[in-house]
Amino acid sequence: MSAEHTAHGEGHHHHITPLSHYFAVFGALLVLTAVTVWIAQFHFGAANTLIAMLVATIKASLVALIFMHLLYDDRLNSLTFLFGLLFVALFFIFTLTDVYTRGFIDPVRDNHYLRDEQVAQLKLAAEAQQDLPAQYPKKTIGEDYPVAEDERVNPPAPPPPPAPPAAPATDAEGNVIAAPEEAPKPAFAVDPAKAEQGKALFASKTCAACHSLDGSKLVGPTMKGIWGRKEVMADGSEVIVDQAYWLESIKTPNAKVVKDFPPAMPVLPVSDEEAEAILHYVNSL
Amino acid sequence: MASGSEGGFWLPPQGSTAAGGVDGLFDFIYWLNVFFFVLITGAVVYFVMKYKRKSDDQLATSQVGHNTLMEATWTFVPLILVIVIFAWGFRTYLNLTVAPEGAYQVKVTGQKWSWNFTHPDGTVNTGELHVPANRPVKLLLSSRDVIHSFFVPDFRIKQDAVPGRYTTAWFQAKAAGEHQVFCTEYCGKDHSAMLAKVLVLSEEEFDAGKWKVSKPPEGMSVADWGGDLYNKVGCKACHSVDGSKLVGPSFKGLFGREEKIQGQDPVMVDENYLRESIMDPQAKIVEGFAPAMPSYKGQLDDAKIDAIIEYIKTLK
Amino acid sequence: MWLFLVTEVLLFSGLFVAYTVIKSINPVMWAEASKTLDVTMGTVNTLVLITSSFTVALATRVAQTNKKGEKNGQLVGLLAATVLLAGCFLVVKYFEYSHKIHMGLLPGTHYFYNGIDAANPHLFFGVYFLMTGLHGIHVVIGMIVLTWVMLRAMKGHFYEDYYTPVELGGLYWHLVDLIWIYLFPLLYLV
Amino acid sequence: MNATTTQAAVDHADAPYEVDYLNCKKGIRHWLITVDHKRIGVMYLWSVIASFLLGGVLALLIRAELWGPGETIMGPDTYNRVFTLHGLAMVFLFIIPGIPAAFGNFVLPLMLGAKDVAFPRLNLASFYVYVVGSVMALWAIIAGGVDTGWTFYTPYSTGVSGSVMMMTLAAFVLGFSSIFTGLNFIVTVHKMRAPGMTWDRLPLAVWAFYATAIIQVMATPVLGITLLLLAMERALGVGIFDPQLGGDPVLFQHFFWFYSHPAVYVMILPGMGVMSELITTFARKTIFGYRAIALSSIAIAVISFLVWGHHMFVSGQSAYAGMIFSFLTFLVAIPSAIKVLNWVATLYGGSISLETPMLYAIWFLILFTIGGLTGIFLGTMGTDVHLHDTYFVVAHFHYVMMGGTVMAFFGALHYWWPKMFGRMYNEKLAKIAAWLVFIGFNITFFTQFVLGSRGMPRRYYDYLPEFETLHKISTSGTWFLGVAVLMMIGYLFSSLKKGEKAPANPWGARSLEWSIQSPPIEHNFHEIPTVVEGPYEYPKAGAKA
Repeated sequence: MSAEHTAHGEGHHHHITPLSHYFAVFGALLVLTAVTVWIAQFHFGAANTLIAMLVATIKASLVALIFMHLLYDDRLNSLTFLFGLLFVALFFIFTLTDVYTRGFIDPVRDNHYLRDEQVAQLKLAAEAQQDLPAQYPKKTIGEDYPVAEDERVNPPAPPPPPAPPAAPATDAEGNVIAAPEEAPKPAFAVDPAKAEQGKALFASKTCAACHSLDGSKLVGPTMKGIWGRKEVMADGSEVIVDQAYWLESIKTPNAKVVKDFPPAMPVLPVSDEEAEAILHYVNSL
Repeated sequence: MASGSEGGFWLPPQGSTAAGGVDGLFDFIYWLNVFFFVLITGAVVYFVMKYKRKSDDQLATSQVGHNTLMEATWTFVPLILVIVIFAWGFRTYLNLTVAPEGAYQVKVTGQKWSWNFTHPDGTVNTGELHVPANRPVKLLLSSRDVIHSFFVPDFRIKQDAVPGRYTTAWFQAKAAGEHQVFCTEYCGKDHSAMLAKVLVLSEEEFDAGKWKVSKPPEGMSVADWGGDLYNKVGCKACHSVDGSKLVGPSFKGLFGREEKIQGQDPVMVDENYLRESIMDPQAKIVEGFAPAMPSYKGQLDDAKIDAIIEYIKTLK
Repeated sequence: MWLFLVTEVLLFSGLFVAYTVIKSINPVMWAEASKTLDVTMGTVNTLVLITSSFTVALATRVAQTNKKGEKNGQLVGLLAATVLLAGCFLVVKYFEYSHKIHMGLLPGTHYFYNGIDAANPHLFFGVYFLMTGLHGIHVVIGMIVLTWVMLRAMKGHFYEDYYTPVELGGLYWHLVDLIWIYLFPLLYLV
Repeated sequence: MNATTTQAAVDHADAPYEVDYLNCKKGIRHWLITVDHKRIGVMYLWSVIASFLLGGVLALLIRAELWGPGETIMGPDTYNRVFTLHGLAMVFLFIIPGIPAAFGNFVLPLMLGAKDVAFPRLNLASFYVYVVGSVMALWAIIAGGVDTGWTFYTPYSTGVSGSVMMMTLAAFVLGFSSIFTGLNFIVTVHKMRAPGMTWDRLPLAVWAFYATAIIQVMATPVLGITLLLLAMERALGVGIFDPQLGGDPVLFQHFFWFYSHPAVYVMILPGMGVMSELITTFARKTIFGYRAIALSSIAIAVISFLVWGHHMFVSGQSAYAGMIFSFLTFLVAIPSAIKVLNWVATLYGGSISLETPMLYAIWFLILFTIGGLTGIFLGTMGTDVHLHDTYFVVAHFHYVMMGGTVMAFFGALHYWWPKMFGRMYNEKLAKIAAWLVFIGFNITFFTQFVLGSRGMPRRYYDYLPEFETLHKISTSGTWFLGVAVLMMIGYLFSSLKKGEKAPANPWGARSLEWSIQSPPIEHNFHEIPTVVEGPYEYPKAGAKA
């Protein structure tokens, strides 16, 4: 980074801005910050963003013109800066034209499918399991969530909850270099209360669909005796199953895939506490 | 040059009503390009031949470097031509993508390396889209995993199936026939095998609904078709065929056996039990197994379930 | 130097576009999620950065009027003040981050806070952490550059005929402040 | 434009031969820490040619696999990795640094009459960042390769295993090298021009490098942020582009193409700059419409930022945005058309000698015209729906990139070879190679136009039997290209040792770099020349000397 700081091509310009200008600008900036924070409490709806942006632009131009001497430098500097801002504006304008006008011609093509699909899935999951783990929100989803019912197509038949993957396609993969070797962990202290919660989670999160508890090999490796076990990764490196590997495999399953198992594990909304509870349950068998 | 219904040198046959408009635009631009290409290359070859340097110190005969009239013409003429093409192109695009009201609607879902077609009455076909001829058909595209793209060259339509939202495409097939479907957005290992067929049926044949009952592909017995579905639809992940106990009970020797059910009296495995377990798996769960099986209602129609049951019967 | 500043502005423009698009797709979630941010800490950070911008501007001015050869305590003091203020900006940031990590307001799959019941609240925190994270990295780079300038100032390298490194360090720091001026209202107030 | 007076310059060049920049300081160490723009240019040249060969071999592998349907020489996974790496090697390692960094570094200061670029150390930093980037890319290739296509489209690129993370960081680093070069060139053109070298006396190649530098500086940071977000997506699962977590994959395409379309113009503009030099030198005629060409370079640089949406007509982008992008795409086509027509007009009344660089210039004219015209099919929304992501697009961008930039690259290679290394290459062999390139190129890629319009999709490992004959023709074309490139390596490298000494101005060109000895001395000019006339003042036949 420091290479181009030796730009001796810049030349000297001996314009010394009087001290009073600096203090005036500094004062103005403080006042404007106070104004922005104060205005934010009143709710003007969409105009809120506009006002905030306006004030921010005033502050920014103050800093740029006086503190950064744009006012006194030769015109080329401010030209470059404006040229840059022009391209930023282009990037904004065209991307937002696309995002805003997606649903104009055919309302189905708008971005809302996502929310309906997820709402449907959450509703389905809510019905399927009465004793909802804490992760699902308290209120029942359906009524007050604005699922627009206008002329859109009849809401799609909610697909079944994540079905176990179809015949897993085992394609050859190389993985990034394996995690560094960790010292083997001591035996796992099982806390019976957590194990109980883990049992319910093991079912509701459909871990059972791919991981057996009795040692038999399914779509995924078995959970029996997994704690502290040395697992061989697809690219030959070994990893000791510990807290970090356990969490990571749940959060980003495809990061380290065990040898001759397909990278078929989906990303599931599981929190750290829940993962730990399942760990206790698995170790309590 | 323009391809009628049998397809010319450049373009495949015109399967849909909108294809004609696209081909017209294609030919206009094509002949324009040929004209300009011949003009420019001809000029280059002619100048090179005419002004070839004979002797080493032969100098250029003219040093003219500027001719406002010529420069003006070759800036504005292409500009006007290009605006005409733009306008025509946008109009064709709108005809090609905005579906008329009351079109027959099919939900198309792309997933890693196969296309599923869900009809309004719930029938689901994989790899085959049955549509009526001479009726507008609107496709509601979405994807389960990555971006795929639904491309039917004969109808000149292509639309990405984006996961997480719907995109639409429409066509009106002119006559009964079969048209090839490609996936044109790179989606992994078998991107080139993610093919499907659009089977256009006559009005009567379509309404008769014989196509609804999916039938085994030609030359394949019902049981073999069941085996093929066993692999494709996902049973293989939890039910083995060699007797080993996976997430679910093994299919080997399952048919006709007595199974102990959790919390209910044991039951003899027959067609009804298998059909019920496929449609509503939580109803009867065999002892010692987790309630992990998802329901296949809406994914498998009766013909497919019969085929799978036939296949299970063969596993002694 | 201004060309380099433009590349930085364009770098952050990508994040601002991502902010706008994601906010427009799920506005309901955005309003609820932004309530969890602590406005007082944000305001303190803004004041800290503005004062540091002010001190570095004064430093540039002092360097301009500095006579050759004489060591200038004031210049070194101002630069030190700027670096110190940058440090305390990072400390405030550290508190905010640890508070969020503890509460589970994390991006993407790591999110486990359940106070917000709109869809995909983790997107807000994804954008929040990306913007403030990248800005934080630029604050650290700014600190390194300014400390390097300060060390040279201690050796009396800068006087009215040669003060370019101070000016460039100052420009870079003003840019970091500019970006925060836009970040603060967008994330905390709106 | 000749320095001071025409006659003096010629005598000056034949002055006693001084030690040139190549062997003034011997030893690898001097090469590795050099800040001489010429040495950095030469180092760039070797690495860029190496990447071109890597990309070329990968291309031959792809075409060999597509000889017949089904598996010919490799499985689907390897094929997907090979075509991705062909894309990445060619785009990031060869064509973006290609002409600007290799020839730009060498020639720009000479053309401006400067002793070196504005920031020599930044120039060396740019080369080393390029080396680090390519090493990271090679590491990614070895550690399992990437099979997402050079466009890294999400959510495929975030879900798939394989060393995508390493390749994203490699591209991120390479972006910096491109920014540093761009920064350097802009400041050099502004600040380091020789006295008397006003803006309308700049050689057109300098205009082109200047326009490229603007794009490099303005667009590459957005690539940086895109790759950063992709890396965060893979590492932390942030979810901005991942639909499972509520993100929008089309947003990634906006980010990616905002950089990548201007990057396509970063590839072609230097090629156009070289073209202006070649056409004028070998037609011994002043350029036709100097101002038009110079302004259209800048116009392309600016308008190239408005058109990226034409890559996404069928990707779920809204029809209104598509309409705007389609209209602006046609606006950007006009300056390119103006340039080609101006070059053709330059040929009128010239005294044209068809040496190898001129042959490549003619190929550029013909092939780039086809590339540009077929672009109209893809810019029009109606036809693009049918042609998008098919072999028609593959043929289009190969005609523009290979038919345009690579022909200009070969032309520049042969044109400045005597100046860079002081040796002449074997003219006859070079001509044969040039013809082989032309024939091989057209066989390979014209058939792909037909393949594409008949509906053959892109990036297909296996295809339907009806496309087989066309694929066979296309693959046979690549053999000509392979042979031609091998010949080129042969006679160019042998010319380094056995080539006869090159005079200062073998082609009789008028721009400043030909007024000094070849290869030039380390600090280029003894004293900075004052410039009195434009760069293309050739005498008219019959006019008083």
